[in-house]
Amino acid sequence: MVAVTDATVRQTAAQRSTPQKGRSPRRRMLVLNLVSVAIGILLWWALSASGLRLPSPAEVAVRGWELLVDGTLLSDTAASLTRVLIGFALGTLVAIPVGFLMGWYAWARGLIEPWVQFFRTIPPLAMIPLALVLLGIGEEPKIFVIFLAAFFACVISTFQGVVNMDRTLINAARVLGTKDAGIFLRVVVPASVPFILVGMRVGLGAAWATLVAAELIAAQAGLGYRMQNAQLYYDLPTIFVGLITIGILGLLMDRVLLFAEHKLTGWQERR
Amino acid sequence: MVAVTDATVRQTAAQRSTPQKGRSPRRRMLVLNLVSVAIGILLWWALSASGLRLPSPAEVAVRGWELLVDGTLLSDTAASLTRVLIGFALGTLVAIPVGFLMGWYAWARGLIEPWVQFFRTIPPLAMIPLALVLLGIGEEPKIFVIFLAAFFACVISTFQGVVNMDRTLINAARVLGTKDAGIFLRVVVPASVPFILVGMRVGLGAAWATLVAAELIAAQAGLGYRMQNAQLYYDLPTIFVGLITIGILGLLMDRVLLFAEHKLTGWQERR
Amino acid sequence: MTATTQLADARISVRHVRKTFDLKGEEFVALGDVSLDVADNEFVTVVGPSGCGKSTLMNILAGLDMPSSGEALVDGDAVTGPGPERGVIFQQYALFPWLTVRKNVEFGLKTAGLNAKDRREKAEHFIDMVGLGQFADALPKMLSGGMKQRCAIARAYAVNPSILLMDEPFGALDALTRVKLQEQLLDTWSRDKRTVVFITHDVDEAVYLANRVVVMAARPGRIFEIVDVDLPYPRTEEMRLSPEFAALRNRVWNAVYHQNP
Amino acid sequence: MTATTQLADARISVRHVRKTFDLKGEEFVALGDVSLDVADNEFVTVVGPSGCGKSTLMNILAGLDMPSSGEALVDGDAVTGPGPERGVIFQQYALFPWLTVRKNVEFGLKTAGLNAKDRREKAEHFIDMVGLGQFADALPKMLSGGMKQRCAIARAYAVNPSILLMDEPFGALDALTRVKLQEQLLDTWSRDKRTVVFITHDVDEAVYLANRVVVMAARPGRIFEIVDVDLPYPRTEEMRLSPEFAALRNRVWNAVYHQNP
Amino acid sequence: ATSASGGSADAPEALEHVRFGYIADFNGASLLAIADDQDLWEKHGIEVETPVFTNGPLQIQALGTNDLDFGYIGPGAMWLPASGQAKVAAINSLGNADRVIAQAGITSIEDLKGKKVAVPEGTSGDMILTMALRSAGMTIDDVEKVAMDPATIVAAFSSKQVDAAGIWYPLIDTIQEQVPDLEILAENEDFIDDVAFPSAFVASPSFVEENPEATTKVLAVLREAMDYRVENLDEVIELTSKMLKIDAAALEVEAENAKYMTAAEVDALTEDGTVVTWLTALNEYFTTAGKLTEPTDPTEYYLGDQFVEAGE
Ligand SMILES: Nc1ncnc2c1ncn2[C@@H]1O[C@H](COP(=O)(O)OP(=O)(O)OP(=O)(O)O)[C@@H](O)[C@H]1O
Ligand SMILES: Nc1ncnc2c1ncn2[C@@H]1O[C@H](COP(=O)(O)OP(=O)(O)OP(=O)(O)O)[C@@H](O)[C@H]1O
Ligand SMILES: [Mg+2]
Ligand SMILES: [Mg+2]
Repeated sequence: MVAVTDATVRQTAAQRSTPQKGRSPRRRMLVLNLVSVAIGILLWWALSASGLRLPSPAEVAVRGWELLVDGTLLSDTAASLTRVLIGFALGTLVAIPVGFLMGWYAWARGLIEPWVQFFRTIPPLAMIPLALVLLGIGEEPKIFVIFLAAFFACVISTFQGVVNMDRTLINAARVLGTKDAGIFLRVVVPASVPFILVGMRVGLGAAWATLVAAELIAAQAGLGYRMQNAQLYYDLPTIFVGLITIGILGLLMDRVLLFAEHKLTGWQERR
Repeated sequence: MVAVTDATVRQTAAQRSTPQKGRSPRRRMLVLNLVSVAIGILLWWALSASGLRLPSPAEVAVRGWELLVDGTLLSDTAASLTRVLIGFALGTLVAIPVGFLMGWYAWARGLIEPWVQFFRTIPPLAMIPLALVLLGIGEEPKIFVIFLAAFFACVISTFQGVVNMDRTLINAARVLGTKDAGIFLRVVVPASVPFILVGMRVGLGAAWATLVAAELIAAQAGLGYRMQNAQLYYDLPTIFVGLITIGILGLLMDRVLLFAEHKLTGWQERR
Repeated sequence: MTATTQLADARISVRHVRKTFDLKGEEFVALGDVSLDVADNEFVTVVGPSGCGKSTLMNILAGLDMPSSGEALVDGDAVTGPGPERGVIFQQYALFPWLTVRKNVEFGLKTAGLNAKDRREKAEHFIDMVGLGQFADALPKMLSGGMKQRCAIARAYAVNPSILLMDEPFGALDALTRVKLQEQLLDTWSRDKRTVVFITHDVDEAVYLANRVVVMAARPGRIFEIVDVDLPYPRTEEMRLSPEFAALRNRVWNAVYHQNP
Repeated sequence: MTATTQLADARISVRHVRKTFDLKGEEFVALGDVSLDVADNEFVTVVGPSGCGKSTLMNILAGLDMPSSGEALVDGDAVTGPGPERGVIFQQYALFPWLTVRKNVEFGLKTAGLNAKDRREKAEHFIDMVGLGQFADALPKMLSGGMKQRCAIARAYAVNPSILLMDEPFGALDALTRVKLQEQLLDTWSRDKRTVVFITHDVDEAVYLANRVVVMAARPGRIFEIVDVDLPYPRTEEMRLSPEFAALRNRVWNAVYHQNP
Repeated sequence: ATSASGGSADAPEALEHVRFGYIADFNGASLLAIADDQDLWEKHGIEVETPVFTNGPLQIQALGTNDLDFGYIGPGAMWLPASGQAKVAAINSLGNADRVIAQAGITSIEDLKGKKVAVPEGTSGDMILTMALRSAGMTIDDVEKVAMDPATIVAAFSSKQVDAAGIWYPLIDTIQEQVPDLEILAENEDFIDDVAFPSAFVASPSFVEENPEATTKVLAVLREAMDYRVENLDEVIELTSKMLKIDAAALEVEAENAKYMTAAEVDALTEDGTVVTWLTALNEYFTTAGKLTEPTDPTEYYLGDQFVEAGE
């Protein structure tokens, strides 16, 4: 334990003082990531070889290649990605001001909170009939279901971020003459960024995880739809291609968020 | 805006200096909550009366009463609550140390993060066959699916909490001779409580929301099972009874968490 | 013992202010019946033992906290919140950690509606004034304690408030920098006709700067004595060595020293 | 100009330490080739302009930051992390906000493995020593600035480290409290044979407490001059008024004052 | 979907817009694949939009909210039209794919007593299990019923977590790869006299009422495609496989396990009342199973006359 701690100290020191060495820990991280992924794939291979009814990585790769070549994978990915991106973006965009309202004004909290709490425990699967009744079978209900998932994850975080804010910073802004709107935009939002980003990251996961449910609603294409379809024939390789694609897309989007976080919270002293 | 700001100041002052008046804002909050719920129910009633294919509150109440009287509602609630509680408790219990490991040790982060990121984007629905093959058709796979949902929501938050920690507090503990284990338990955990609680609250929502998926796995009773069953027969009132029961249970559990938070983060200067 | 002065044309007046806190269930009296008037363009320094309620009093004047009873008036109106005419320097700096030194100093200017160019010019001026020119683009976490404090000073000065409420503003500064900033403060104060309430632990500083030194006592927090400083402005380094100065310093010293037996 | 002293039996030695930071892409030299030895049971005070690298040097001694080049040794071993023999008081207090004053002071004692009763007794002692008895169960947010600082002092004292690294520990205290704590510190220092490195902005304080006063200069952070204080211990209030004291104070003053033209 | 331009000689007037839902399996999609391939929609003056769904009830719901005009359901969802929520526009096929399967060693329905039997509720798998149990003088309460969705049953049966299941081809094929020695305890043909397992096209009641002509045109398309399917089954499998991007082999298994009729055959069955008998039998089943309380008379929701008419 001590050795590790010391290593951390040294690393911090090195990072701070010699920027050209800054890349080395990142490369080390990448190596660790790759090692971890390799171990995972090996484990999967072993499991599938050991008689568990799983398709082997090779089978999945072949199926993935087929789907890629005939264009299905690309069009599915495009369809799903569009839905997730729109739903997620809307969800967070709405969640941030709503979370702020809840954290800042007692009346807003009193009015909104019961409904936020209530609806976020409702499974997306159960929302489908309602979404269909209200929004038909186009893109809207699908995006709506994803929107809800992202919204609820993010609104709680933002709210908590606002509630946990350091009061002295708000006071500092107030004595500089700043009014509520300015305090929200210029103090509360930046100070809550770590919380908001937790919300966005969790919300992003939720958005992807909801995709399958969303694409139950008369989707013409999409990864969730493809997986569901494959389930009709128990086509496990296709299901795995879907899962892995979703996983990778989720991972990439998460990296983008992490990068944004790094840019946005560089001001923090952090490990 | 100014008026509200002033009101906040006054309230803060009043709360601080005269504890006996502290109950009044809480009662005000309760009133607001009730007003909000009443508005919601009215809206629902109006919607259902206006020809949208929704059951009216009265129909749902009647159905709820029937289910309550014949014992179904109670046994379903008991079954579901047990699953959610166990899954959620396990999920957070595991998430906190794992999140800490990821935030604290670069190697752990490198190894664990890809998998956390990957699996949390995978819809619980897709996990079911795997859960079943690995864990059979008893309670275990259901709890496992709920566990995963709670775990992934919570692990990201804890991780973020650790990463965002104020370094000076860690330094303070280190110069007092505290080693990694002590720093984790006595500094990182308390300092990350706001983040961990966000994770728990989001995780609780996720756990309930996953219930329907979990109870796809050969459930004999449970709110999710009942709703699924009702969906087959398009029995909207029963679905609504299920949704409302889940919503209320989720709300109650959330209140418990909020209360815990209040106790645990009273040290913070907060709004 | 409570010392009260009532001025007709007071810019700030504190009337029988009492402030209590809930300390683990018990009522803790942070301020017990404090009354004080500060005239326009007056420079008042406040000294007193740690925990005697100096910061509490300043928070009330700033409009960030409300008295439990009594009232604080600024220009005759009861204080209900912060106002742009009152600039505050907090004991804990309270810089916005996500903004650079420059952006921190520009913060209030932006609120005031200045355009980017004017903001930048003005910020530049005050950043140079506190000697942070080289660090204009640094984030607070990259600054030393004293540099943070100077950044907070520049931020408060930049909005040009007619009342300055300063809570140990030079506490983390070395002697040289401190003297420089004292001179600058006196300079602007006399030129721009400011009203200043200045909390400090340095008795020398308190006497050197003030028209009046308010000596507070603890348990309960109250005004123990008010020492008028009859030295003329501008004050000089020679004055610091004068016997009048020594006498005043001793008076304040004794007031602080001997209140707690 | 670099002043170097090499002691044979140094408890702390700093050898050609250089520390640079990345300041918006440019390399900023916070410490450029600093060397210093501190003997066992020596009391060294450090003064210097704001931002000259005093806290940076202390972080390196504490093992919380690593020099970019050169090394820091404690008892002959290179410092690679914090150690229980070194107690640190931070410039920003760094209290655990979720713990009461008592629990904060007990923190290090718990790590050291003391049982609840011993912890409580010891904590009680140091809390009383810094005058926070009434606030033992208060949370940090309920304390004034000076009270927080005193709590941090009690916490560091409680673990009884043989080396004390103190960064402006009395900066937020009023004159009276400050003098009391100075006396207590000198007292334990001479009785328990501690080694102390003490950063301050108060030249009086620096001279009054120290065996040697290290005067640092900025840009780059370096040791400008080391002033030996040949006054005997115990130091008394009379000594403060002696001409020797005045001469030393002036020497330190001039070193700080005239380094930056 | 077919493009709106290039209307055929039969339909010089504006094309009727129809939204036709389907499920992406052979039974659900083959007629649409044919219609598309043969340009039948345009020929009959219809511009069609074909959203795909994953189950029947969701389509019925979409019919109800006016987001869909036609849809496709399996026999398990036939109680929905019977409860007045949709019209049955045409019979598509007779399912013959359902089986009650059991792990090796369980050789009769009677052996199922007290055993774990997996079943996707509200599907034809559920139906065949109920019929099988009834034929052995048992009820669902005599076994330990575990409700699961179809894909989960594959996993559960393959990993021997359950003793038996009411399920269908091609899923049984997948199971058989893992459990080659599984027993088949019952199949659709066993109950041919009592009940049939028809899949059907359903229509929104309001659409049928307001657009009788369009309805007739759609039925005409279906009729033509039905005839084509019977004659060119292999080719249709290829067409469907291309449309659904599903392996032709799997579709073939499905096609083998269903009975497809020409329009004329359906006409005959309609006119002699057989179709209504099937639907009545299903209603009885749903009533005893507790899904229906007051079933509507099939003549009220089966548009047999219009179907026959469309061929004239
Ligand atoms: N939120 C609070 N809850 C309880 N007590 C408080 C609170 N805030 C301040 N106090 C108490 O009020 C008293 C006055 O505090 P204040 O900060 O005004 O002191 P101060 O004169 O500024 O001291 P210092 O010179 O140390 O900064 C202190 O004893 C403090 O413990
Ligand atoms: N993380 C950092 N990034 C960039 N520069 C830094 C960082 N930390 C410290 N510095 C710089 O190093 C210099 C020395 O800082 P340090 O805190 O040691 O000063 P100090 O002597 O303690 O000053 P003070 O008396 O004001 O506390 C300062 O100019 C500061 O800006
Ligand atoms: Mg104070
Ligand atoms: Mg410092």
